[in-house]
Amino acid sequence: MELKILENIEIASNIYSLKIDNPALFDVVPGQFFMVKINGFDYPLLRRPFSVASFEDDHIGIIYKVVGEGTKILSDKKPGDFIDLLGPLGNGFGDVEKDKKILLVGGGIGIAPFIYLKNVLENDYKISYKAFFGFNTKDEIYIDFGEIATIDGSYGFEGNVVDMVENEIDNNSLIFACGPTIMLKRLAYLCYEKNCDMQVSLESRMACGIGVCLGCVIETNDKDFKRVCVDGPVFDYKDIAWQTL
Amino acid sequence: MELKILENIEIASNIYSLKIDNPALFDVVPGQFFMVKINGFDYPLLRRPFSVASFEDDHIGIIYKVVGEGTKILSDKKPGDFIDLLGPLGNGFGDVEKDKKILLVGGGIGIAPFIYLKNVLENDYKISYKAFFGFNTKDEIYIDFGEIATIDGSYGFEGNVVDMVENEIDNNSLIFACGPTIMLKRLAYLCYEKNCDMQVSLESRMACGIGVCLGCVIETNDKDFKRVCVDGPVFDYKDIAWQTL
Amino acid sequence: MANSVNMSVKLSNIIFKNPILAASGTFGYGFEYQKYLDLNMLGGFIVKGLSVKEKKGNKPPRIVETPCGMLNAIGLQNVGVDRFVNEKLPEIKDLNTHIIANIYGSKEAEFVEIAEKLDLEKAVSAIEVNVSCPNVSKGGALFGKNPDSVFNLTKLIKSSTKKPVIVKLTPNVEDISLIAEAAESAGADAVSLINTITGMVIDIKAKKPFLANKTGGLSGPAIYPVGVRMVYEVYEKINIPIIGVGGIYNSDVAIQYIMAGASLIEIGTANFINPDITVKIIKGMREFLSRENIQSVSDIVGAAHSM
Amino acid sequence: MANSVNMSVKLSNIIFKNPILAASGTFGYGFEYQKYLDLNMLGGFIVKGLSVKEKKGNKPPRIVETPCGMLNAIGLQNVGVDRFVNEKLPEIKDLNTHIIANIYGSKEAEFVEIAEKLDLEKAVSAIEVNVSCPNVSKGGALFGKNPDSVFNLTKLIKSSTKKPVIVKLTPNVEDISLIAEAAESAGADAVSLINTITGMVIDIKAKKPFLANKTGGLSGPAIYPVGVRMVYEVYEKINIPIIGVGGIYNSDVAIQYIMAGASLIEIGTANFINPDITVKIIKGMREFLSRENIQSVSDIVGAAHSM
Ligand SMILES: Cc1cc2nc3c(=O)[nH]c(=O)nc-3n(C[C@H](O)[C@H](O)[C@H](O)COP(=O)(O)OP(=O)(O)OC[C@H]3O[C@@H](n4cnc5c(N)ncnc54)[C@H](O)[C@@H]3O)c2cc1C
Ligand SMILES: Cc1cc2nc3c(=O)[nH]c(=O)nc-3n(C[C@H](O)[C@H](O)[C@H](O)COP(=O)(O)OP(=O)(O)OC[C@H]3O[C@@H](n4cnc5c(N)ncnc54)[C@H](O)[C@@H]3O)c2cc1C
Ligand SMILES: Cc1cc2nc3c(=O)[nH]c(=O)nc-3n(C[C@H](O)[C@H](O)[C@H](O)COP(=O)(O)O)c2cc1C
Ligand SMILES: Cc1cc2nc3c(=O)[nH]c(=O)nc-3n(C[C@H](O)[C@H](O)[C@H](O)COP(=O)(O)O)c2cc1C
Ligand code: FES
Ligand code: FES
Repeated sequence: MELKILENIEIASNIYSLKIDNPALFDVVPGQFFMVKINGFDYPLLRRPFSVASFEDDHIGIIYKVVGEGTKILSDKKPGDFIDLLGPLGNGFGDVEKDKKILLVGGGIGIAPFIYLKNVLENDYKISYKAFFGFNTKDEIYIDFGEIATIDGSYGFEGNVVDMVENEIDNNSLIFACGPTIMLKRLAYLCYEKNCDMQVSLESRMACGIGVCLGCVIETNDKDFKRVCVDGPVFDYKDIAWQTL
Repeated sequence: MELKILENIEIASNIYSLKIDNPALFDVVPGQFFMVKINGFDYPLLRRPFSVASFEDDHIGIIYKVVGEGTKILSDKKPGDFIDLLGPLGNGFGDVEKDKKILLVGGGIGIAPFIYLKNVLENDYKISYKAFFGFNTKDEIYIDFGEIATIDGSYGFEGNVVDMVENEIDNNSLIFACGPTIMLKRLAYLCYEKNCDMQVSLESRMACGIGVCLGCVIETNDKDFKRVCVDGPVFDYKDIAWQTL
Repeated sequence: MANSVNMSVKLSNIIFKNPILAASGTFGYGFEYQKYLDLNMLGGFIVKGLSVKEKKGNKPPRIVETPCGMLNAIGLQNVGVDRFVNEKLPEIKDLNTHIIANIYGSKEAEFVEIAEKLDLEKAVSAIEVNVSCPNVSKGGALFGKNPDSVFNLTKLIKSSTKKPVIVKLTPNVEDISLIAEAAESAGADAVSLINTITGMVIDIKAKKPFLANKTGGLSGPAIYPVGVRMVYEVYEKINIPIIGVGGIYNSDVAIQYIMAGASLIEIGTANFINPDITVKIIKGMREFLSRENIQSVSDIVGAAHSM
Repeated sequence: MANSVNMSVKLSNIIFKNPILAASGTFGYGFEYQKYLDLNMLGGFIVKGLSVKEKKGNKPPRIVETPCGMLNAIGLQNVGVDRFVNEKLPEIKDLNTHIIANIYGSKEAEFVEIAEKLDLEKAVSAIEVNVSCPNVSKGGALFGKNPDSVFNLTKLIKSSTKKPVIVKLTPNVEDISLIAEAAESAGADAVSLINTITGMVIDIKAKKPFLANKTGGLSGPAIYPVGVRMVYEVYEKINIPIIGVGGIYNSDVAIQYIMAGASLIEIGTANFINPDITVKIIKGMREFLSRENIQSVSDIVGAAHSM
């Protein structure tokens, strides 16, 4: 689907907000993603997966961090340029049980999908939640809600977001989590300990995004390989073989 | 040399004018060319050769035709974008003998270097000349001087530029020629017949543009292979083994 | 106008409506693509490689991008032939296109067992024998590098099934035409080439190979000149049809393969980038043929050899 | 800071100030690049392949672009060893870098004749033996595909010169380490790999191979995963130094080669795209090493094998 870029601006250090014309052809569940073709020719070859950070009548929003060649090239695109999206893909966050204490826990660029999730929780589910987000430094912060931790202490809680959220978690918590693997892993061990529920969004290198290449698998506790693109990217943390990540 | 694009507009059907900031670091002889890197990454891999169509204090001008993937991508570049040029390269047109009858003969996109040559003949050499240019159709015309032939007769002389210029050539003529190989070949046979002088600018696939890859060679009459990039692109037509082209 | 071009090709007793197949391992079991294109428009598609038993495949990471290409080391994760027949085949068996099964075994008997089982399935048009998978420790490309084992294996499989047998060759050899000749003399109905070229990417931060399997198979546009060259070489040595595969990403490259000597072609990695690339390539080929006044695609098979 | 990194490497009796060499056939005779970089910054450069007599090379077209790569079929056009010594060498002999001569013969005696002539030239630091050129009808890769001929040829050349002898291997074989082992046992001081991979592009308008020579050698970024894999394989089999080459276009890929087992690396096609890429890669490697607190580039040679 060739769609027009409406906006592509740096909103925090190395973090960009990309807004794309919404063709109004589909709905999106928070946690779902698009496979984005960076150029109109075969370089870089593979599409890049990006979560939906906002989904409004007039635009689809993606927030991305420049980490390699593809995102670098993406950051040079201008409003009016066209970009090719495949999706929405994957299983988003689901099963919001109203009697649970909902916690959103995100780290770095993994916070992007929570912007859309917040919207859905507030407007569709009309449910309350608490949000805890971790960044390395103040200048990487690109959101305007939730409690913030920074590793260098330049803003909010000094330290890791897991340290910040730890005391909030009890066996009635339902956590939605997304961020670096190391953070998710610590959260998972914490959840086992506190016996709570958690849905985690995982990342993995993808070629197809539609379940056919079997390139994006992660190991699950039943000794199986599951595809992040179609069996995830959101998983029940209890299914994941965390020791293999 | 990363230089800023000042203008990149379609000036005739599929023909673009690209103007680039002139860093004022070098001089250019008409007929010389630049190796242009289309993107800031390695795709398309090889640089593309383009002649200089104008060279002013405030810009370097290239006129190009969209024929393949590289020129297609080039046509999407916008003012303010940067582009990487290597050059000026090769031997341009030279040896203008004032007592000769000077004829510029060009076909299609091969006319581009004559725009700059015209300028130099008029302002530096202060010498008179006649110009004959051929196009396929009227909507491909991108110059505003010289006598025009179109294959379909939609403008000026109906037919080939060689047919148009044939009667102008005598043994006192000095022709500067650039265009499709088939046109140059016909001109060369005509020149042998009329015993005149001709400098032709040739095209060839290039990898390096600086004489090291030996990829761009053409066969010469002494059974040697000469490099178009550094031994040319402008050659004395008598040196070329036309039957091999 | 474009529709007057005859795109159909014959391989053994099968007539394909056009020469475009989707390559094994890049098209799932077919139905995953139903959302993106009408599968009936394809000449056919080749399902993910099947083994006797379900296979888990290699540990991740399994893929990594390279310039105009990618490495994969999936390790033939698949549901096994029985579950394929019972669960997957029913979903695709009524399609009006050819389903080709790609099979893999770690020893001859396994190949034979799968071939015998598939021989009973009417919905399977042909069998492609993968003797060239670089990403599994046993069997795989080891078979495919030795003309004698290819000869023996092909003979065995031919006697276990009445369906046309296509032998898929590895490019990681010195002279691929020797292997093609071995397949031909053993009675193969066709050969397909190339499978992926073995490659490696190193994670310089971690100071180790990026893929858990260390090496992987290089596919994608980067490799097409190698595939075209090999098809050209094999075409001069054998008389059975060749199926060309490797890096095809547009109709021009597809036509290069056909002119090099391929009767049919397979599209692999390009499906990941554009799920409907197969039908775009069919369209592009039709347009080319009609523009060049070529009546039938079979008129240009091997055309690049005539000079 | 970055300068504190030790970039020097030793090969036989030669000390290179850094492991970056320019590859044969892509760097002319060196002085053509003087305009773009200070040649003294390089570890060394390898001149265009030399034959006994001047060679005209193949008819054009000789090159064609492919996805992230190119094919070339230059056919070893060169001035011949005598004119090299008399006309080219004087222009570069006083440089403070290593000049390596790449040599090619259509039979053993020719290799020997060139080696003997070059043995007299003080300015030549080492000899790289091209037994892998795919673009010449005689000799070339035919030598390079057979372990016995590589063994014999290497022995002969070793006895014709006191200079270090590097044998340059072709990737168009089933098992490149067999050839590397043959070179090692014959006394080669190093092996370099890979030369280009044979490929073909077809001009679909003209319905014939695009290159006059039909096939050409694939080089450029597209092939780097194949080169890294082969260096990795060879490193596990031989003890003499390996020079890695094939598709290196930035310092990350250069470091991949080194971690795979290369002591030095050569930059080829990338010189065409950016004439000063060699010095950029030296800079990038220095920065990587210093960032990762690695004191000497030789500390990471083969590092990817340690897991
Ligand atoms: C389901 C999902 C959702 C994601 N959502 C976002 C998002 O909203 N915002 C954002 O900035 N990033 C997101 N990512 C990560 C993003 O896909 C990578 O940062 C991006 O692909 C890097 O591309 P590159 O070319 O700049 O990096 P390079 O390192 O040059 O890419 C090379 C290859 O590696 C892959 N790759 C590199 N890093 C990652 C990674 N972390 N995860 C998956 N593949 C990777 C690329 O896709 C590409 O194929 C998401 C990843 C997944 C799997
Ligand atoms: C000395 C010289 C001066 C030139 N000046 C001009 C000019 O002023 N304006 C202009 O429009 N064109 C000019 N050309 C031709 C121009 O270089 C090609 O049209 C261009 O490279 C096509 O690139 P592409 O990617 O669009 O085509 P593709 O066909 O996709 O390119 C594939 C490869 O073939 C090469 N190639 C394709 N066509 C030609 C060609 N005709 N000549 C040389 N290489 C080719 C490309 O450089 C590239 O390496 C000149 C060529 C030469 C040699
Ligand atoms: C992810 C992936 C999985 C593959 N799995 C198989 C397989 O199961 N059986 C097989 O014969 N080939 C397999 N292949 C090889 C392809 O069918 C094809 O031969 C190869 O990728 C080259 O074509 P391409 O460049 O168009 O992808 C696989 C390729 C990829 C990329
Ligand atoms: C145009 C060209 C000419 C070459 N000539 C030679 C040569 O004369 N001798 C040789 O040993 N290798 C030659 N090579 C091979 C390169 O030295 C190198 O091994 C190969 O190109 C792979 O490296 P790259 O991908 O960095 O180019 C040549 C390569 C190219 C592209
Ligand atoms: S990315 Fe291909 S199966 Fe998930
Ligand atoms: S383009 Fe390389 S020698 Fe002319």
